[in-house]
Amino acid sequence: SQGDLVAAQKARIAEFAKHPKARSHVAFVSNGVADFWTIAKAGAMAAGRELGCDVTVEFPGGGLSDQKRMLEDLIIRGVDGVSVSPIDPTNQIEVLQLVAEKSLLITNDSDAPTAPRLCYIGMDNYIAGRMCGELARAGCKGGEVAIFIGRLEQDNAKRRRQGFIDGLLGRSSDPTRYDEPSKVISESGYTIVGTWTDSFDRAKAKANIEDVMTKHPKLALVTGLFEYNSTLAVEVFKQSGKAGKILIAGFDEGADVIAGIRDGIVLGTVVQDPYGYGYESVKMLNAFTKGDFSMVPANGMLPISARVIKKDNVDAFWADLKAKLKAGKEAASKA
Amino acid sequence: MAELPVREGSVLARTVLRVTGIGRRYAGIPALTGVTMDVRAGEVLAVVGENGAGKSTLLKILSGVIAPSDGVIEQVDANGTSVPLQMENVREAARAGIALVHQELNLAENLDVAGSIFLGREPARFGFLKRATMMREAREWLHRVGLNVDPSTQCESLSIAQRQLVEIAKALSTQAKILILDEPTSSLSAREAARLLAIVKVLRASGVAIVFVSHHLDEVLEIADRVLVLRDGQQTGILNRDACDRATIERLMVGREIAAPAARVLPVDAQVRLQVQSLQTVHHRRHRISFEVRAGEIVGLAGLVGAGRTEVLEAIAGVTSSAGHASLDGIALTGNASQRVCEGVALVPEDRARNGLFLQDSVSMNLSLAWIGQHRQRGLVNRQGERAIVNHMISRMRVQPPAPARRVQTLSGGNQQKSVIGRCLAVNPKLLLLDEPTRGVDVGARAEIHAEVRRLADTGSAVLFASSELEEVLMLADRILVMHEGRILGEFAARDATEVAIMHLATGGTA
Amino acid sequence: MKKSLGIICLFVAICLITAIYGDGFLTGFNLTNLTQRTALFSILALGAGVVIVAGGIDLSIGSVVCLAGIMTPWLLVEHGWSAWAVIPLVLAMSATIGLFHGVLITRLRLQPFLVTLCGLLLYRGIARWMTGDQSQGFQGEFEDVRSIALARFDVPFLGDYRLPATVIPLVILVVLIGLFFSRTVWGRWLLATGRNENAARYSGVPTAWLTTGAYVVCSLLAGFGGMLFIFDIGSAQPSDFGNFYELYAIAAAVLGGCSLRGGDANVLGIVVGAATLQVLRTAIILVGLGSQLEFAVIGGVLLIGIAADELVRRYSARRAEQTSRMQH
Amino acid sequence: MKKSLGIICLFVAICLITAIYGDGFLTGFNLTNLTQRTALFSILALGAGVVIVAGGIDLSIGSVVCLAGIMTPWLLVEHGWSAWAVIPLVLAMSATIGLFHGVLITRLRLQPFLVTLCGLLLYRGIARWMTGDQSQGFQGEFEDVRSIALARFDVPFLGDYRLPATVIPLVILVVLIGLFFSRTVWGRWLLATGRNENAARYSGVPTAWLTTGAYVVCSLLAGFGGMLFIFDIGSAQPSDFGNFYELYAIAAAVLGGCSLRGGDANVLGIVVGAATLQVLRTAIILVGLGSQLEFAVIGGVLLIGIAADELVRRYSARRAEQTSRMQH
Ligand SMILES: Nc1ncnc2c1ncn2[C@@H]1O[C@H](COP(=O)(O)OP(=O)(O)OP(=O)(O)O)[C@@H](O)[C@H]1O
Ligand SMILES: Nc1ncnc2c1ncn2[C@@H]1O[C@H](COP(=O)(O)OP(=O)(O)OP(=O)(O)O)[C@@H](O)[C@H]1O
Ligand SMILES: [Mg+2]
Ligand SMILES: [Mg+2]
Repeated sequence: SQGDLVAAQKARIAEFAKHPKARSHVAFVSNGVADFWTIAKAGAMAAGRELGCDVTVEFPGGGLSDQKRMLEDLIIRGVDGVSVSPIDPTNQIEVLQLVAEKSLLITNDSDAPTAPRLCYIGMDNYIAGRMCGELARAGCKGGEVAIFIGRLEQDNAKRRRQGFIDGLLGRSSDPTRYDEPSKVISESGYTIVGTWTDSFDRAKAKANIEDVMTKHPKLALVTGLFEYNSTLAVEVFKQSGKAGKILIAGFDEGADVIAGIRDGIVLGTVVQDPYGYGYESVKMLNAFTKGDFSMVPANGMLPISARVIKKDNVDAFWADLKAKLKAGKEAASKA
Repeated sequence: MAELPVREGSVLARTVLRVTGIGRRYAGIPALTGVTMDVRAGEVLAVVGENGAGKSTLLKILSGVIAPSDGVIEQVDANGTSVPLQMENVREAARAGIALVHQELNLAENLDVAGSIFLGREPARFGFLKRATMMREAREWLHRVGLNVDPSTQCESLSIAQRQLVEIAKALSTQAKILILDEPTSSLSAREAARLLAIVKVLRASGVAIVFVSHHLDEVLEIADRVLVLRDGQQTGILNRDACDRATIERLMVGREIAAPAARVLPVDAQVRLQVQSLQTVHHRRHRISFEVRAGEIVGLAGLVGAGRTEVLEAIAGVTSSAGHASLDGIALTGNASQRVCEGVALVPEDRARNGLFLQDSVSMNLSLAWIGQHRQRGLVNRQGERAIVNHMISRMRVQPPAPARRVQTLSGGNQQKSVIGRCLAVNPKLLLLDEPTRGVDVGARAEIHAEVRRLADTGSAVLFASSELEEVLMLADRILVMHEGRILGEFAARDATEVAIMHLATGGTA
Repeated sequence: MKKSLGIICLFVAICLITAIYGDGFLTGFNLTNLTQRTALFSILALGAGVVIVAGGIDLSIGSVVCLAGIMTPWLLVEHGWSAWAVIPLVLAMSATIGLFHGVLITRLRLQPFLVTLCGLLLYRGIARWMTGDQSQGFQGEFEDVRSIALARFDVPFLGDYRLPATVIPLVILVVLIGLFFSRTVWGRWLLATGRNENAARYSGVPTAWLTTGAYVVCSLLAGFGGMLFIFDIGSAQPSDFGNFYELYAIAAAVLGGCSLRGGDANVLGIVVGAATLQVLRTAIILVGLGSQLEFAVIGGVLLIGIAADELVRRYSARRAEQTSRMQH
Repeated sequence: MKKSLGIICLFVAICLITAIYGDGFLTGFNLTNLTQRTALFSILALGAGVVIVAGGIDLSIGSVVCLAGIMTPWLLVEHGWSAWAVIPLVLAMSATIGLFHGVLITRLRLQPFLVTLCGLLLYRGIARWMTGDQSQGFQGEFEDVRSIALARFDVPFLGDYRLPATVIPLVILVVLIGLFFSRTVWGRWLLATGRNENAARYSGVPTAWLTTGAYVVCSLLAGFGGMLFIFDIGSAQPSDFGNFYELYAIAAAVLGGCSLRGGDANVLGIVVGAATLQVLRTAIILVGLGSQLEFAVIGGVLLIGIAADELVRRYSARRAEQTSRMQH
């Protein structure tokens, strides 16, 4: 069972303490294909290079079934540890148990508390969403608001959206609250006219924004909760002469969003630290193979918090990110 | 000898194409060997032989559709100098002035008639079509072959005979120096066929060299200047006109005599098997047709192209929709084709390539398709029985080569036709419908097919067939119905019928 | 014209319904957007149409869109090449892809479905590998080049409707391809090849060349379309850019009256088909149905549309038959 | 057998290369996984194959997989229905979908490509709408029902290879469909219908019924496969579950020797085709090429495989010609 698997993994780590692995091989598995993950990959590669361990990074492009297949195949390759961002944590227990049985399991980006994972590395998407919502609340004093997001199935997307809504409307913090995407919410001066998804088709995402502008000509603010949603909002508003008239609360660090913050057409953006996810994952798994369990906090969660980027800190943030990416790329090419 | 110009009528018959030792093998098996002949301007060279003798193969080689395995083809110009032809494809042949009318129809049905005639050679300036010119010229060629349709009609809506005429017009319009016709008359009725022969004569007089294949020896005797006879892929002789007579040709062709059919005695008052009342077909809704066929009776439908015979047969078989009433043995024929097949109706369709054959499949599959349904054992194929019936039908129909595993596509046209008829005969239908049953079938095989049909009728089945050849109608039918524009204009008992009387009715004259 | 009556009716019906039940359908802004999207998808659909007319199918359109679209900013931004080099290069690459398909299909006689299915996987794979799965964009630069797709022209008397620049290549293509099929010898040859390849070959039509040409045109238009798409959107992710676009393109062509049997060309129908799909997608938002319903509504409406078209056609055929009978 | 020689060679070659250059290919665990994935995809591919044999095509397979797969946990978990009700219901729904396709295609004579393309959009749309785009899963319960797909049997003498339970329905299906085509009258008639529908109809084959039946079987197997997939994976998202599976299924069938022109059946070839695709996907990870390359490698290898197959076939035909000529 659950506890047994955790105990068994810990026993294996204790075993490693006696016979540390000379060169370990760890894997990092994302929940999809995105720039976010290429930054995480850079972090993982950089850590691998620093610590002298082999790193395999896999991006499942085909959803749950693809992620399952990749995890199984990584087990076959005999990796020593896996850090995974589970797409559907409540329903993926079996394959996560399998990984825990044959290897060492930690999660990143989205947690699977019911799975036998040794640690979770990441932040709470509800909190990050709230940060974005509060950013919007501060910059826009009421009016019609539209939410754009790639898809709503995955757990982190739902939490992020709910966090945004609660933060914007100034509600109490309650991650279990859930507003139906199809409902119009009118509260405390804001009207959330709806949530639109695009299944990662950017042409569709752009069309969504344009069509919502047609349907709701009085939009005051939009938020794009996936990276490209914010980028496209900047794009569309520039093209239609609405830049600065409709405000944007961004998420993630798209180049256009950063430029938009400098130009003052984007209120700000909430950035996570994917580089940190990759870096810390590899570092922790590598430590496990040396028998070192000390990196894991008592509650089993290694927080890597999100930050709000506004006009004042945008330049410093950007420079730092560029440098990290470059280092990660070099690490990958030398690996 | 070939070097010497031969006088023939008013035109100097000069050799234009010399063929030496031509042969062709398919997967190692020879279909044609060692044909040596010459093709002369202003002369009709008829090629005759049984089904599968290699006629189409020879013609396809001459026109560049397939390459010969051995031998050379040389083109001879006016000075008598000969150039070997490297004919890899049709365009090379066309450049050498050779045009072919295929035995099987080959039209792109989405084009209009004019487009089909000029396909590949459209009048154009800088690649842009000169539509008016094309229409005008097409109209002329259609007029010449006696096809009375508008050149902007889609080929899709033409009947088989009309399509055949379009193909002929197409070949004529190339104004080829060498015109090769593979069974051009097989799907034409007597009138169109006569018209075609007249055109051939005119062309010959103007110095065109013509190679002509037909299973109708009358036609051959009428127009051929020389006759090349093939048997089993070998050349058995080239006869000059004066040496030509039916018996000699048949002997060279078949190597045996063709038996004359035995006279049939009809039971006097057999019961009515097929009863057709007020049948209305899709394209001839104005007229209602009623007739009946008795047990053991063979009824022939005569008429010109487009008279509506095919429609009547298809309506009875249930493959096209119709109004009215038809019954077999007093039980109404309703439902679709497959239900009617269960009730004992079988149809040999007119267009065998489209509606009859599974070209990529084996002879065995083609022959047994209906039989396995009739003799299924709890849904399973009776495989032993299947093998037996296939072998039986192959020998009964004399399918050549007698190989059940052969793909039907690789059979000669006549043998393909025998496979379709074999499929229908194998199930011993209560009512056999045949549409142009012996199209492209050689003289001997035709007699055999007729014999088989008679044998079926003798067991009490009813037979209804349509044919554009009056000769065949007169030969096979016990009773003849003459159709004209969707109506039955008259009826003859076989012994009272004459070609003249039938033609009179078929062209719309009153009885 | 008569052939595309069904799709035109469907199109008008959808527009009417959206105008009545939705918000802002008739605003200049919306019509401008719709024109732009229709133009972009029509360019792909025209390519798909040409291949369908030739009796083939091209499943790689979406992936060629992806590869060409991704390569453009990748070369411009990451590698700093000049637009004068990049645009011809990307187009040449797209045409080469088509040539490759054509040669495999006509010379090796492989099945088009299989060849272009491999292409679907291959070109997207190349795009992902080339960029390391990193999304590519113009990062706010190259406004001049992007104006090929983003420029808008004011039209007198049409209020705030502004004609998107992409309409220019679309109109040129429609006229050229329309003339090609109706007026040129090669167009006729392609029609004949599509319906009955043997018949065309026996008539001396260079069928292999024409078929290859059709695949070249299709891939070239897909590449050109991909470039316009990325100019329009600004950035794209190789793993999902252009996914399923081949299905939209083929659906538009087939809706517009190009039967998959080959040999039926209807250039205007293709454009109306593409427009129908775009209006449908917009209608879902303007009427306020929610994105989850998008697929269901498009699928359902198309199905009802084509079924109704067929029923009407049958009914009118029967009517015509009856009237002609009465006249006799 | 001879027809599938090419694909068998390709399969063996890929296995060999992966075993040599990859890690752990020959472990029991990996072979067990491969067997499971092959079985799941083969079930879809067999359905696709039956429709292809009948001369049609079914693009809705992936969406039926999605709808059936999503409905199963949705009814079991969200609505608390009993498995005894859910499984028959989902299968019946799948069969009804096939019936619907078949009727539209044979009675209304709509194009299969178009009908099933609408289906592709429609069923996924319904699944998304039904669940409100929420992913559906068993949440760790229903172990007993899921064991239909998850059970493993020990096999003597094969070390830690454990036979997945999904092999049982696969073997049953292969035997049934194989016998259907080779031994039953309807199988023969379906082949004939695929080859030349007109000729089949003229000789009294009930073509409309048979074609409809083929679509029913295809959708039924897609629904059954979808159920097994979700039992295997545990949960799925309506927006991407089963995406592109129709292409994998069709590709497996075509690779296995079923020509899209219809009339060629090769049941074992289909399974080998599906296995080839699965081994290829695994090979990419075992050899350590990186998931970006997955598409490029699959596309490239397939293309080279089918082209080589064709070239070898031609070469051997020429050789046969030459030897027989020498004998004469
Ligand atoms: N593609 C092929 N493969 C194998 N054998 C073939 C092929 N084409 C023709 N044959 C064989 O070549 C021989 C000659 O056929 P051909 O078509 O020339 O006969 P034909 O004289 O035209 O007969 P018909 O009067 O029936 O048209 C036949 O035995 C036929 O089976
Ligand atoms: N699909 C069709 N569309 C339009 N007209 C048709 C179609 N099929 C047949 N017809 C017309 O119906 C008439 C009867 O054709 P049918 O084929 O039954 O005649 P037929 O006596 O068998 O002559 P044929 O020797 O040409 O087969 C012809 O005038 C023909 O042009
Ligand atoms: Mg012949
Ligand atoms: Mg007829």
